[in-house]
Amino acid sequence: MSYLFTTSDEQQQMLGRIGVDSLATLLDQIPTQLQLDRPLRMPPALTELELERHLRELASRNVGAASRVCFMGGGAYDHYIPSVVDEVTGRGEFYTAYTPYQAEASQGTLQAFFEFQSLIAELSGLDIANASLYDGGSGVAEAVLMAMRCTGRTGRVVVAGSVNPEAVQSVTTYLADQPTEVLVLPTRHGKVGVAELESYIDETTACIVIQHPNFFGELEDVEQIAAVAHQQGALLIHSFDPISVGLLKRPGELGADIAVAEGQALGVPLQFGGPYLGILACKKELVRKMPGRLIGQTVDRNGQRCFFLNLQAREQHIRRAGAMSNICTNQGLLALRATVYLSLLGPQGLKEVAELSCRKAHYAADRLKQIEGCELLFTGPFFKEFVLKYEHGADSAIRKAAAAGVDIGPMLSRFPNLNWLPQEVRDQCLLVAVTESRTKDEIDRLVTALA
Amino acid sequence: MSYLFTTSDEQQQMLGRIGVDSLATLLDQIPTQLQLDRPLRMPPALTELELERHLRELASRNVGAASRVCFMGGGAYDHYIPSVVDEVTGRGEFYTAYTPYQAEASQGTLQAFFEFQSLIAELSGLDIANASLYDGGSGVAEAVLMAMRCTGRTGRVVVAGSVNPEAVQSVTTYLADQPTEVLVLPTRHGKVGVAELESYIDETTACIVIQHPNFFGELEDVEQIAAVAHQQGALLIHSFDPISVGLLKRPGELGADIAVAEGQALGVPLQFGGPYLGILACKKELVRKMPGRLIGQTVDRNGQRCFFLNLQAREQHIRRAGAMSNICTNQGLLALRATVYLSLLGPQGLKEVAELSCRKAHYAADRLKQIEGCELLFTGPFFKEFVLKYEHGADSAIRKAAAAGVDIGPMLSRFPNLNWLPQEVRDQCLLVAVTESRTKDEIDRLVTALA
Amino acid sequence: MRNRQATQLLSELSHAGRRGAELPPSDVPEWPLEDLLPSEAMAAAPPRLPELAEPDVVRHFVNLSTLNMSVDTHFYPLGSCTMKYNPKRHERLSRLPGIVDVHPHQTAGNIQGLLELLYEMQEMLAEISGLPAVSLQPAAGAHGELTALFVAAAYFRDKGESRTKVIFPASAHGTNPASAAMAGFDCVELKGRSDGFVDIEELKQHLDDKTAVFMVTNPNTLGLFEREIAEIAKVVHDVGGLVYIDGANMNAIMGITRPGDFGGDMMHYNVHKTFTGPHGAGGPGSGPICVRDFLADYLPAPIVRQRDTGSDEKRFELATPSKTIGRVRSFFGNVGILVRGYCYLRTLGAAGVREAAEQAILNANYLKALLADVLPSAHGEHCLHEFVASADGLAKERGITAMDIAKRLLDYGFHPPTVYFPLVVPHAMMFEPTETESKATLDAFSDAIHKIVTEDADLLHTAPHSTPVSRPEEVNATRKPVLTWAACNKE
Amino acid sequence: MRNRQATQLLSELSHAGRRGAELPPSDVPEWPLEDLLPSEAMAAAPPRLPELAEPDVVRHFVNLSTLNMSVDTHFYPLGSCTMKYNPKRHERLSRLPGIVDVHPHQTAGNIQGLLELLYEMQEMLAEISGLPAVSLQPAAGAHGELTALFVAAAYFRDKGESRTKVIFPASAHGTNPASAAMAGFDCVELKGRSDGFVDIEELKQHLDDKTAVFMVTNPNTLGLFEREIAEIAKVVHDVGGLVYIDGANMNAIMGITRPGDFGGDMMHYNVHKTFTGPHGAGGPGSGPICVRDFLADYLPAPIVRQRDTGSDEKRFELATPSKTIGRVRSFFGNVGILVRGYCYLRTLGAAGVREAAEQAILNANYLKALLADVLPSAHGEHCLHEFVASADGLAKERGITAMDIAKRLLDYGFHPPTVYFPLVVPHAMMFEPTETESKATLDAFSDAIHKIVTEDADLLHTAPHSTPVSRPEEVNATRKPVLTWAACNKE
Ligand SMILES: Cc1ncc(COP(=O)(O)O)c(C=O)c1O
Ligand SMILES: Cc1ncc(COP(=O)(O)O)c(C=O)c1O
Repeated sequence: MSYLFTTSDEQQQMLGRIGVDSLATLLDQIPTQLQLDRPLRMPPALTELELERHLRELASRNVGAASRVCFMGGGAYDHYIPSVVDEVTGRGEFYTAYTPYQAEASQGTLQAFFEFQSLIAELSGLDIANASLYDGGSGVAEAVLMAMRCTGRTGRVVVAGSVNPEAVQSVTTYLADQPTEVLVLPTRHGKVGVAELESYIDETTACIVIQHPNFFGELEDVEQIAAVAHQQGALLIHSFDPISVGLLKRPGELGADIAVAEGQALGVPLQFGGPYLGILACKKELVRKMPGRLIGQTVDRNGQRCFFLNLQAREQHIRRAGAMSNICTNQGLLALRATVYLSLLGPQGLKEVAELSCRKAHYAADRLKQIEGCELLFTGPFFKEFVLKYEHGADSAIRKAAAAGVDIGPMLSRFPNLNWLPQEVRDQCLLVAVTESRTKDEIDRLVTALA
Repeated sequence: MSYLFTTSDEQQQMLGRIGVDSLATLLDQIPTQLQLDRPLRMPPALTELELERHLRELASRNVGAASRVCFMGGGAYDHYIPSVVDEVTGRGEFYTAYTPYQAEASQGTLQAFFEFQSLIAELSGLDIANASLYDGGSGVAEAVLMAMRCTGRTGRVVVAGSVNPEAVQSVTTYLADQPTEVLVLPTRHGKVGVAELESYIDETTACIVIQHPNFFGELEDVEQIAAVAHQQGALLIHSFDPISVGLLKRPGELGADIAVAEGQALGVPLQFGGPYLGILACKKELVRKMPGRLIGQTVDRNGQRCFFLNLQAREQHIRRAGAMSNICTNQGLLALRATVYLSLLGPQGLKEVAELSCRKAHYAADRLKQIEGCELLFTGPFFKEFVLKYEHGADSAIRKAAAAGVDIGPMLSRFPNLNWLPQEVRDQCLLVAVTESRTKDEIDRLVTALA
Repeated sequence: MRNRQATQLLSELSHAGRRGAELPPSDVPEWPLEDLLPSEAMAAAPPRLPELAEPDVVRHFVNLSTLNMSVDTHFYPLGSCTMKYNPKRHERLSRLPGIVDVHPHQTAGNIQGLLELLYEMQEMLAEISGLPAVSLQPAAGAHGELTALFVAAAYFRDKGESRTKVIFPASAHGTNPASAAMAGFDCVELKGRSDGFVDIEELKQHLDDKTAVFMVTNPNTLGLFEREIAEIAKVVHDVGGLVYIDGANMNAIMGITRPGDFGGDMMHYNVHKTFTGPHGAGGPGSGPICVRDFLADYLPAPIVRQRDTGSDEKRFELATPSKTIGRVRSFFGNVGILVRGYCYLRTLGAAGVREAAEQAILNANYLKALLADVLPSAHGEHCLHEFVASADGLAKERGITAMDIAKRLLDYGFHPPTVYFPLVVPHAMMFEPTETESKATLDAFSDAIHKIVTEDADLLHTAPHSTPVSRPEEVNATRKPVLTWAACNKE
Repeated sequence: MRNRQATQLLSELSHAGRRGAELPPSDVPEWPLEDLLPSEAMAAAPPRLPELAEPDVVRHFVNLSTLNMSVDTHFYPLGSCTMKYNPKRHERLSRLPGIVDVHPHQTAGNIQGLLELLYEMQEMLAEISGLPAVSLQPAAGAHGELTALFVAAAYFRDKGESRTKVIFPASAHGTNPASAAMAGFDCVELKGRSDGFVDIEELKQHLDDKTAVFMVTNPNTLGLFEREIAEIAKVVHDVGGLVYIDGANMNAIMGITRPGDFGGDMMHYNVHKTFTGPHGAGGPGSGPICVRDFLADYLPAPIVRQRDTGSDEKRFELATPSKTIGRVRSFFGNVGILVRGYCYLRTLGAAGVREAAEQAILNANYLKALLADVLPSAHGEHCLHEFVASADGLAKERGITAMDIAKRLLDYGFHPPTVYFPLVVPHAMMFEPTETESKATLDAFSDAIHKIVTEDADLLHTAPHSTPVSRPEEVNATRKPVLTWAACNKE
């Protein structure tokens, strides 16, 4: 490969300085019997020109949002990404740097992440946010572990069935080897029944996990749920859509102790599911139990304001087995994207994105439910996404829409742990999400396709 | 537009500081009767999201090289552009700066253009190159004016008919109001007949302009032509393909006094004809007659090597009517692209690009001429491009190829000043160019389409 | 923390045998090259380009870039150059496939989207100028001037008139006389009035039947509107001459007043200034011209025309004006820059275009007011989009020059204004803040200037102190220019 | 020349009413919002985000970026992090439409190209590791460790074995114990031998039927290959335990030796290190795991499988392993980084992969040799891809610490190595030059270190002197952490 090239005269000089005859001597460190005695079996090397041709060919066999109309939801959304986000985060000084261990060589990164923490704290209505987790799903699992640390309770964790099922699966997997019971509460009417919930919470319950707006797009009674949690000394973990707070009350205002979110909507491209951005914010008093990185403000030798990695004692490289999480490499560049996105949008922009998404989603729902054979599975208030029930089957709806260049979904049958919904319902149902990027014409096109 | 926004409270504060009541007072500087009394008639303003949708729609109605197979030539070529070129020239510090008047704030630009001059001098085999002209076509015209200044001759300029006809047209237009005769020498056999040429050159002739490899892809007898020019004290202006010198002798080696080139092949995208890159290089003794910008090396106050705008006395902002050219804004960013491109390619890379283009062009020509009804118009040696004669008509060839996703051309009938070729020949003929980006499969596809 | 190793010259970083790009092996029959090309045409070896690996190349240029000031990084009030913010959406959109990858000889039927865009651009430029016929071909402002002068010459030639003179004020940009000379005209320079405006009486003295064109920049180089422009145009027209408006300062008047309405017959735009084509460290630009109807037939070819399809369907084609001057370059024009200009105009819309001009005027006047106590402007109480202040007082009192202030500004993190231009103002400093700068930035800039003028004179004479280099030696270097690596090595 | 205004905090740059993005008006019926959403759910006002115009935002972040060192700008020999050059082609190609804009719930039939890429990536990772079953899901190395430990736990649970212990050497990366604890295991740390290798006798004392996994980084943190790894694996296997290879250092051995061949049962890759995913100022990464056949059924879902079509046509699908542990995150994985890793592997091919490792080893040994006189390494005559030197001698003789040298390197334009890790070496300095650095850069770096060690100690104690800030105060700031703007304002 061209950018590896060291010339053979350079190699000879280097070997000479090292004092060995050949590279083989250096490789002797690896016992010969353990060395691979054949070349790797890999496809042939490609030059840049060939690689580009190859990738373009692969890409041409995928259906992407840019060339189609995307009404897909279920945790990832086709919100518009202003060009500035790409331009700024595409700077080598950001994307080819690493964890800002050397503060003097990393003030750009450090300040940007400090700004990220500030923006996310504001968005969540809570005091403090870390500088990113892997994604929304693992973020929920981390939040649950954090709640267990904070409360000292390991008996039970209650998760609403209306939480993103992939996040629920992450919680289940993370806790599989713990004594803790993970209780998933079916939400057959589209959202948590507060009275039913109450009966599952006791003094061994570490936390209640809800999502609002939830996986089905519906709004939860967060304040009442918070009261239920707090009555028993449990924490409320609220998974939220960071766009929704342009219009809706923020987790902190609603009583959440820990807020988590998938930050993809904040300027991160869809890219088949990752890298996305795990967001976690909490009340001040929980900060030392938080997973992840925290940037702090301080002053330097000359009294100048600057930033550094604070509270590292919570992290694995210092605390090791006692760390608040094993996370090391995080999602820094995505946190930067969100920072740029939010500073472009400002309060008014965020409000408009939220409002447009909400209005257009309601228009779409209204039109769709007038179609023979189409109805909304749930009837409560929703934000930008809803469950469409199509009597000819969800896959038929997806196929019909696709034929008109429109993508909808996912089908609920994609999620094995939604099994508390009857199979025939799952087979008929799918999510439809509408963002500010969609036009009335596109919505009408979807309606026509399904009518 | 969002990025213009100054808030009304700011505006009020500013007006207060200026000491006027309203903006209208400032506009009073423009006589009222001259002010437009209606809004401009323009299409409605678009937000970024809408603009992107609109541009994507427009773009979708164009046929671009990225999604097709491009064998088009005639002065612009689909050579491969390594990703590094975009990445580096996409840095705001380069593309949002301007002419480096303040050397201290522009060492990046200045050094890069000094490197450009050095690379182009080397490519051309001449001593000195300027830091860009508008494009190859106007570059030929500038070179002719320069030759007239250098020789003090205004009688005649002889241009080979095998020079790019759009460049020839530029020369004619530039000299339309000068007493100088522009003599275009038909090249019916595909290249300059040296003996015939000789008969047109006299002691009033400022220069001979040739292109090698020429517009038809053919090689010229440059050394002999140089001898003819020099014998009469005229200068030889050699328009060359900067890729070709990976394989072919350089203008300076062949006897050219001034070399010009369209630099598009050096890492500049096709973008429907511009911005491209005008290249001009010359012998040392002609430097003070050169048009365009020149960066020089010097030392600063502390003895440190640095770069600055040298020999500005040739330029319009100092010499005004006596300047060597009116050029002010040039093609800096494209010169930077060429600099990055050439430093990536190095001698070996350039050689390989030239060699691959040449080999593939010959394979294509060989296959095409075996097709019934296809022949090459000229039979001399060529580099990467040739004139295909298709007995069913050039437009039919283009249509057939297009139906197979392949683009060829231009047709010779596109160029009104190739009228020294019989009309029926022009109607049947078109250019086919082959670069390193093309594969044997793609060539075979073209052959199948025309067979 | 600067990486000085990476910014050595490429030739110094070169190491024989390293390479930054690999090409695929040939997939066509390996015929001997000697069979393809005559041996006498072939080079013994390729040019001696530097040899670097890809990471060397990236680090070199990325580090070089950090030695620049630019709009993206710094306030850049370079007068006459309109260094406004370059919206990032333009960069994204001008790189869309179907725009960036279209071959210039692609047939019209295959590029209807692009032709529609260019046609609409023609229409918008015509509307903003008040001049109906447009050529998008010129590559920059100066190129537009030249093209328009060729058009004028062709027009007079066609009319059988022999007009040899081009007249312009002394404050004209250097490109005006240079273009006139290049187009074969004789140049006549007017002194102008002491208040910076054209002196009609002086102009009249030069007007006669040899007068081809009067070129005037409006608003002028002092940022002032020629209030008598209609009158001026009339006297030129009276002798059968044409009025050329240098539109470099259109940022001050777009949507407010139009060259076609105040007497201009021809004009150019600087798309890279007024309509935010990024300046690219010196270019590229784009310099479309607009002319009156009676000059339309002389425009260079091609222009975009909408074909009458007799239906709703829009069809566009490339057309050659009947008496065309020919061409001033190859291919259509600097399309990449035109696309950016198009995006800008579509983003602003009619109201936005006017607002941008108004805001530019407001910003210039605000900065003028902020600086008035230390850097007074000789001309005009108010200005349009820019103003020329003078450091003459400081020079006399404290021995501080415009250059000193300019250089010291670099230390404060600001790009200097244009200095010593126009020549009519002693110690001129020409400030053009543009509409995209915030009040906060203008305030900070003013604070810096106020601090600077109180600083120790020696500190200023030796400024800048925080830049990669300081005050290059120019005299010897001009006498013995070193313009290439090869030349350095010979030293 | 630094622009300090632009790098104030966003909250300080904010001005009420400014905005950086406008949204289109609604084109759907304007139903009252109150009819759509319950009033008690609605916020009184949107969050108080800062208010800036687009140019403010650009200038802020562009200027911030210039305060960073990075691979694109500086040599960055941060040990254990493999800061190699990130090829620019990867950035271009990972942003292709059809890759960057694919929705994660898109149906398999619509993404055959992407699935083919991911399938081939699984195959290449399996081949390089010698372990046949792959999950691309984990988001980073630590996440891969955790995932593999869940897999191990599920496997033992399935076998009905109760194994509670995870064992690792003291030199293990912090993520190893942290992952083990997070997965619910008890941690046992081995002291290891004085030469830095695992002490098999010590290991054996801890091995029993409670042993689930032995985690070992190979090559280890000192850049040395555990020569007895096969033996070690055997004793672990003998008690029924599994061997986990921390693959963070695969850059040293890829193509030369394989974890699956030297006894590993599970491993993770750090695609962002070994296969040049750019490090993104802290992330994202990608941490795929490879496991032996008998563990394949426990991998998280989904994995990509090639379906047997009975013809030449290739079809790929997403599949759920039969005894899957479930998921460790939402969606498929960090696909954007996997695409870059794929591009890297396809660029190198089999020979290139091995060459890259060899070149990394050569560079590390060369730098080790260059520095040996001033910064000797305690362990091993030679090293693999990195080495740990000690500034202990300098500390004792001249009072210069590893930190002093690290900070002073910044002034010379170099990013420092990792310092004070691993803890087993006093005043440790861990250098990993990687294969993408040239001899010239290593020479220049060595020159700088040789100069530094002769410099005045006070100059070093107060270094760096050319960076935007120098030596932040940490003690008070940790006691009273200020982690948001809101908190600064409260101070
Ligand atoms: C007043 C004026 N006229 C003409 C020009 C020339 O324009 P360009 O640099 O685009 O050739 C300029 C720009 O420098 C200018 O300021
Ligand atoms: C040896 C070792 N193991 C594990 C890790 C953790 O990997 P990541 O940062 O990708 O989570 C690292 C990286 O920091 C490492 O160096």
